Amino acid sequence: ARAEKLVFSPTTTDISVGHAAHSSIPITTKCWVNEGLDIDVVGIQGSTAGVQQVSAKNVAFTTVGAEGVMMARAKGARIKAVYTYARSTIYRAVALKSSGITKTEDLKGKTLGVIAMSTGAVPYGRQMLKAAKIDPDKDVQWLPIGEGGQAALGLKRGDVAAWFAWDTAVAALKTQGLEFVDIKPPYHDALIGNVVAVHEDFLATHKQEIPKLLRCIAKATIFGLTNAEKTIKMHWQVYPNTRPTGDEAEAMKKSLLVYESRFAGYQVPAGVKWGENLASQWNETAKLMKEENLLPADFDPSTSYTNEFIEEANKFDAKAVEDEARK
Amino acid sequence: MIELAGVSKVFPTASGERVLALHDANLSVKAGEFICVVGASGCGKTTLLRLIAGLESPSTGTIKVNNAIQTGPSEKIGIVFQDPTLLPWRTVMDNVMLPIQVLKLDARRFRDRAKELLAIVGLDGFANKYPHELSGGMRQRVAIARALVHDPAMLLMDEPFGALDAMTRDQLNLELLDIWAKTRKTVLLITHSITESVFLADRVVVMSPRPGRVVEEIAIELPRPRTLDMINSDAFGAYVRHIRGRLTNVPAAQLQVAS
Amino acid sequence: MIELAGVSKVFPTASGERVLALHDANLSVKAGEFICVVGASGCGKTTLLRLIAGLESPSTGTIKVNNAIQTGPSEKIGIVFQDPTLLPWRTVMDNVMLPIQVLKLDARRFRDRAKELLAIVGLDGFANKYPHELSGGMRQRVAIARALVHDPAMLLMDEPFGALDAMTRDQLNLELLDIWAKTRKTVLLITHSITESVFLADRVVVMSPRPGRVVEEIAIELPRPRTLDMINSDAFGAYVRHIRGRLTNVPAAQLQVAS
Amino acid sequence: MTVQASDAIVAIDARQVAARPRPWLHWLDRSTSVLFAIAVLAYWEFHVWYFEVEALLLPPPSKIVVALWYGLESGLFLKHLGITVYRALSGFVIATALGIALGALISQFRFFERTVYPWVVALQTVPKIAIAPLILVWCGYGSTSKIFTAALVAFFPVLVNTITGLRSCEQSKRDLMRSLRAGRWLTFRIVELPNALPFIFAGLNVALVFSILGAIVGEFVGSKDGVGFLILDANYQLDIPRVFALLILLGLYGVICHAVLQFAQTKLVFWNEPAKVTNV
Amino acid sequence: MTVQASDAIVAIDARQVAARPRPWLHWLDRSTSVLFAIAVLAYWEFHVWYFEVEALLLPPPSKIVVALWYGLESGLFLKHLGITVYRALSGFVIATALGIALGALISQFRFFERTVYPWVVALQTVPKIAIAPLILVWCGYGSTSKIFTAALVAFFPVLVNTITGLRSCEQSKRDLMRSLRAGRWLTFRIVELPNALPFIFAGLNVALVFSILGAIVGEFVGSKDGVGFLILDANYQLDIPRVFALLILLGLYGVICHAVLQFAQTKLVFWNEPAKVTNV
Ligand SMILES: Nc1ncnc2c1ncn2[C@@H]1O[C@H](COP(=O)(O)OP(=O)(O)OP(=O)(O)O)[C@@H](O)[C@H]1O
Ligand SMILES: Nc1ncnc2c1ncn2[C@@H]1O[C@H](COP(=O)(O)OP(=O)(O)OP(=O)(O)O)[C@@H](O)[C@H]1O
Ligand SMILES: [Mg+2]
Ligand SMILES: [Mg+2]
Repeated sequence: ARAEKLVFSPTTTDISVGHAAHSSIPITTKCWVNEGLDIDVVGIQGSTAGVQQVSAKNVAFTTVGAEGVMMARAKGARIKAVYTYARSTIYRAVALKSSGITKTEDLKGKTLGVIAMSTGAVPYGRQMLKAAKIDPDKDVQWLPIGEGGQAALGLKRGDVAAWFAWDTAVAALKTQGLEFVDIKPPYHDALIGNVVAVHEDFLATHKQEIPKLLRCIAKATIFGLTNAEKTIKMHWQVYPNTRPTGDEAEAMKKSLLVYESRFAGYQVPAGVKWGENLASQWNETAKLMKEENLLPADFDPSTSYTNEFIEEANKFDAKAVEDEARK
Repeated sequence: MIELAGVSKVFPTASGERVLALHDANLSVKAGEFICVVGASGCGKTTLLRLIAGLESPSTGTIKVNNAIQTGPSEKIGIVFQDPTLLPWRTVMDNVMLPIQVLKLDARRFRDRAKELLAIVGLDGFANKYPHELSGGMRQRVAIARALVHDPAMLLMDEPFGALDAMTRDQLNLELLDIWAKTRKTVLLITHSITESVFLADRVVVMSPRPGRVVEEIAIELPRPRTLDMINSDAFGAYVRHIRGRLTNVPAAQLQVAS
Repeated sequence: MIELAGVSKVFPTASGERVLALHDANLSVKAGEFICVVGASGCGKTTLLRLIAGLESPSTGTIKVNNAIQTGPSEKIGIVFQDPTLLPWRTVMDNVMLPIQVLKLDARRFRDRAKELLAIVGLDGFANKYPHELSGGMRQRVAIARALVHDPAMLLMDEPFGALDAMTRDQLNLELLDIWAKTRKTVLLITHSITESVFLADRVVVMSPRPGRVVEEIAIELPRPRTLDMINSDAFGAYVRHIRGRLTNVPAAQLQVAS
Repeated sequence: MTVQASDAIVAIDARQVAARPRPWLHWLDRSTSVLFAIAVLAYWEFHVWYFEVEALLLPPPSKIVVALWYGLESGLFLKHLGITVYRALSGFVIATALGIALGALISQFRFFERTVYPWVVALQTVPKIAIAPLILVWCGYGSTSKIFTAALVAFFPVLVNTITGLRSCEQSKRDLMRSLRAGRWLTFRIVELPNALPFIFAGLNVALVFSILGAIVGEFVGSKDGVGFLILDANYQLDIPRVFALLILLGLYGVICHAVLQFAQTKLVFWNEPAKVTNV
Repeated sequence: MTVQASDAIVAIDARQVAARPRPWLHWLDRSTSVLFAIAVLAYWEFHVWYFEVEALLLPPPSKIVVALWYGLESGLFLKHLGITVYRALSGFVIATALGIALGALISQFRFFERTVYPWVVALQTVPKIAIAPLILVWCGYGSTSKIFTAALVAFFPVLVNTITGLRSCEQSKRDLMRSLRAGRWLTFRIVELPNALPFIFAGLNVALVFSILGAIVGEFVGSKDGVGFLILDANYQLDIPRVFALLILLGLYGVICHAVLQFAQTKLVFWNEPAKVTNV
């Protein structure tokens, strides 16, 4: 019998090198095929759309921010995280090096740029300001300036003093030669990043398939962390459009910036298994969300995830993967 | 065949007044009769014709066609409108064949008839031309052929020969009488030519200017078949003078409006 | 005033043939002359008028108006088209005032003139009506008033009285002669009524059927001012018979096409 | 106008003559739309309930109504709707003016048709969302950029319909103007433009609806107010009933605008005699 | 048809008579659009260079041409363009069929006008990007959802123009059909539809351009191929010249489609005599 076709949707239509661990690497290494899975990777714009697709059972797996999973559950969606792949939050606050801004306190009284008002970057930023005793409603101005070229211009022209965005968006500007200082709140690393989420029904019916998929992601993450250049070239192969223009060296340099923006957050701390959901991170993030009224006060984050497949997903020889990556 | 009793027609207008186009019209037409209607411009002739055709409903009074109250148009009536009203995207032939198509008759059989009719109205070479390639009079002749093609039992014609020169007009008058003699259609024809009305009709209906009323019906008792030289006869002249007299005697009333 | 020398007009048609609407037309009209054109339907009268008006350019030959080669329309010409061509979104008054507006003349002064003209054509009550509220003949009369309102030196009229009853027609004939006598316009009038042409014209131009050619010009030497009872005179009758003869004698040729 | 009708004639009242025979049937006809709407909503509610559709995908009307009520009651919806409507209508007005003006130029001057028209068509084929960020950069982050997008989207239907309408003028009317040596401008104003009105209105109908889309696209790209922002925000919070409540608000706005325009059309294009309804 | 023309008459050739006096002027006229395009591009290049516009904001044509060349040479552009064009044209065809069909129903039956039309208008006012995720849910993430979006966007101009066109039929033509007791369908087919063609073509012109926008919006929301995907991708990589190259490709496609449709229109609506160009 042929394997059931399962759709895996990263919630971005731009499947960059940063997403190689759940796209190009397991595809090229035939990991999923060897596990007997038939996986189709399709990007979908926005985490809400991803959650909706999972709810509609059009998509088996989606990658979303953990806060997306919690908000969806709060609205009654039966969706659960099974694997944490980005160990810390993807949100970033950056200012141009030339601006002289170095810490949160410097932002008081300034106009702050965000990609859009309706992104996770806004609650992240508001909490950060509050922690520094700045009133996010009174002491600063918010301005949605988008990403890419217009964000770069907004920063360069001084329309905004800092920019609240996510890692790959920041990396994209770095490839254009902008130099940033990161402004991080002290609890930055305590916040959870992105997870792989599935429908509860799917969870019940695909106990065999889920760990196989996750295992490949784990292996691919090690692969990617081991050999950046090989990863990037593999990714270009699968997604030729992601190869930046310019000669080989320049393209590689640009891609490396994007690669690093994500892969840096994929490394697991000692003692933590690949993909393991850490209660502390979930709770910390939930706390932040509750303070921003994005989650009801009585929400229990522990229902949002399960570690039941982590054991299975980690059953592989990490050394062999590293060797393959170095070849 | 046609029975009008106390028929009036009021039109609302953009300026808010209501125009009384036809007032208390009474008329009775027998099957096979040839009626001509004459009257001043704007006296309600077209309105009368449209009422009989069932295209307009009377404001008061009743209209009976074939002993039944008129409720709408009938395909047994062939109409020549005052405007030719051709479809610009159809060739002359296709315009003439329109009734055949609508009434779902045998197109092949009627195509020959259409050709014949086009020849009768002097348009044999023009079957494949489009309306905008024709002169005004030619368009009117296409409309005449169209009204005849499905051989309707009744013909309502609104100044069908108005845009034709005297020669063509005489010729078509004779053709029409010929068709009528052969098929005994009931014909109601509006014309501005008193001569034409006397030449063609069994009975000439004279209408008064606004508001339109039937002021007299004159039975024309000239022998049939009629020939062009009858026009110079005394009897013919007497009819013409009588009708002209009736038309000029009626005082041209002001526009009648019901505010 | 008007000089046509060897003028032909060829129309291309959708079916690919080219129709010769006018062939080698020669005509010369003096200033202040009243010319009537008669001819079979489709013989090229409208084409002739449009060429003189400068709305169409000749395929061969030259047209001179006021001793200058005709290159386009002139505002000194008033035209009554075969179709009334009224603007449906304008009231009768605004339609009549159109030339005044276009020629940027003093609207207030000409409004009275427009009212007068409307009265002359028997439409005094209708200044505020819209074209679709008028009968066919009424629309045509609006077009006549419009052609006269700016007092053009030349009038080109294409069957202006075609949709009018005999009485109104006679009356408007007299009015037109009256206006002409007072202002000595050059008039070229196409008509299907031979009687009308003799009654009105200094000279009647007879055209042959397709391809249209000027076959004869008949000077009408009846005294002026003309009166309606002249129609019954022998001289008048002789003219009418002569013209009728010219029209019928010309063999109605088949359509002339240049493939 | 002189009224000389006899009493008998005055008595004839066209309105009386054309009396409706069965008033309840007339009432039923008028309320068809409402009844139909109720039927649609009832089925929707039933469908969601019966097939257990996830509220995340398609919320039942009942929930949408609640969300709508809260949004309206707090004044939030109306405030943002006002902003968006202002942007959309501004864009619509600009699009109308520009569309008619450029349509006139293109239909009148071969030069414009040859040079400007292809660029306009090409520009229109460019996805607005793709250039929305650029518009933001050019026009700033305020309302201007949203008005610009709205105008850009609404402009094309007006333009195309204007051109087609102006060109569809009958030759006989043009000849009338030519015979008076009317210049291009007079011919345009007196004959071609009124003649094109039915076409232009069709274009305006489309433009009116599309202007709101344009404004919302603009708000999606970078805004902190307007219905577009509210939708994005509710969507981010997975408050799908609220998203639908906002969409319904937009739909209502569209229907009202459409009705107003239809009314204006019947008043302005009065000579385009309406079809006489015969046997519906 | 009998040809009985004399030799003299045959010699008159309308085409010869209407000969163009100055052929170089004619050539100049034909090439105006190309010359104008070159002028625009030249100024653009100069402007970017002179005012040192950020390449991020507006790349110079020279760079765009290079990006276009690379994209075309690698076959990448054409492959994705083909996919998008397939989606857009499919959507356009569906929109045309549906727009004309529904337009016919709405203009013919009071019932549809009362019930369906308001919903259609309301649906149109709903931003497509807002419901694109739902479309994705209904139609899947393949081409179907993009075709659906394209059809949805393109549908409305066709609908509105069809309705207006069908309603603009002169009463005299309707009377002619009524006098023959022609049913609704025959009247529609024989008189109203041909009469509405100029309107419908205006709608199609708008729809053709908008169908591509719809397809791209669909691709923006979730896709792994098509021009929309490429644009997003290039945008993300800040490869703005490539974005512009793709936009220009779309613009070219739009202009070509438009020209084809214009040509079809002149062939189909031949009786709408074109304005005689007098003194341009
Ligand atoms: N739709 C309408 N709305 C308003 N008034 C109208 C309408 N149709 C006709 N009328 C008026 O009704 C009267 C009679 O019109 P009708 O067309 O019947 O005249 P007619 O005898 O045919 O004239 P003609 O010989 O000039 O064609 C006229 O005064 C006209 O203004
Ligand atoms: N635009 C055109 N295209 C093709 N043929 C045309 C065109 N206009 C006129 N014709 C042809 O030219 C001939 C003369 O037409 P014209 O309109 O001048 O006739 P007319 O003498 O005015 O006839 P009528 O008395 O019927 O109005 C006709 O055979 C007609 O078919
Ligand atoms: Mg009449
Ligand atoms: Mg003529």
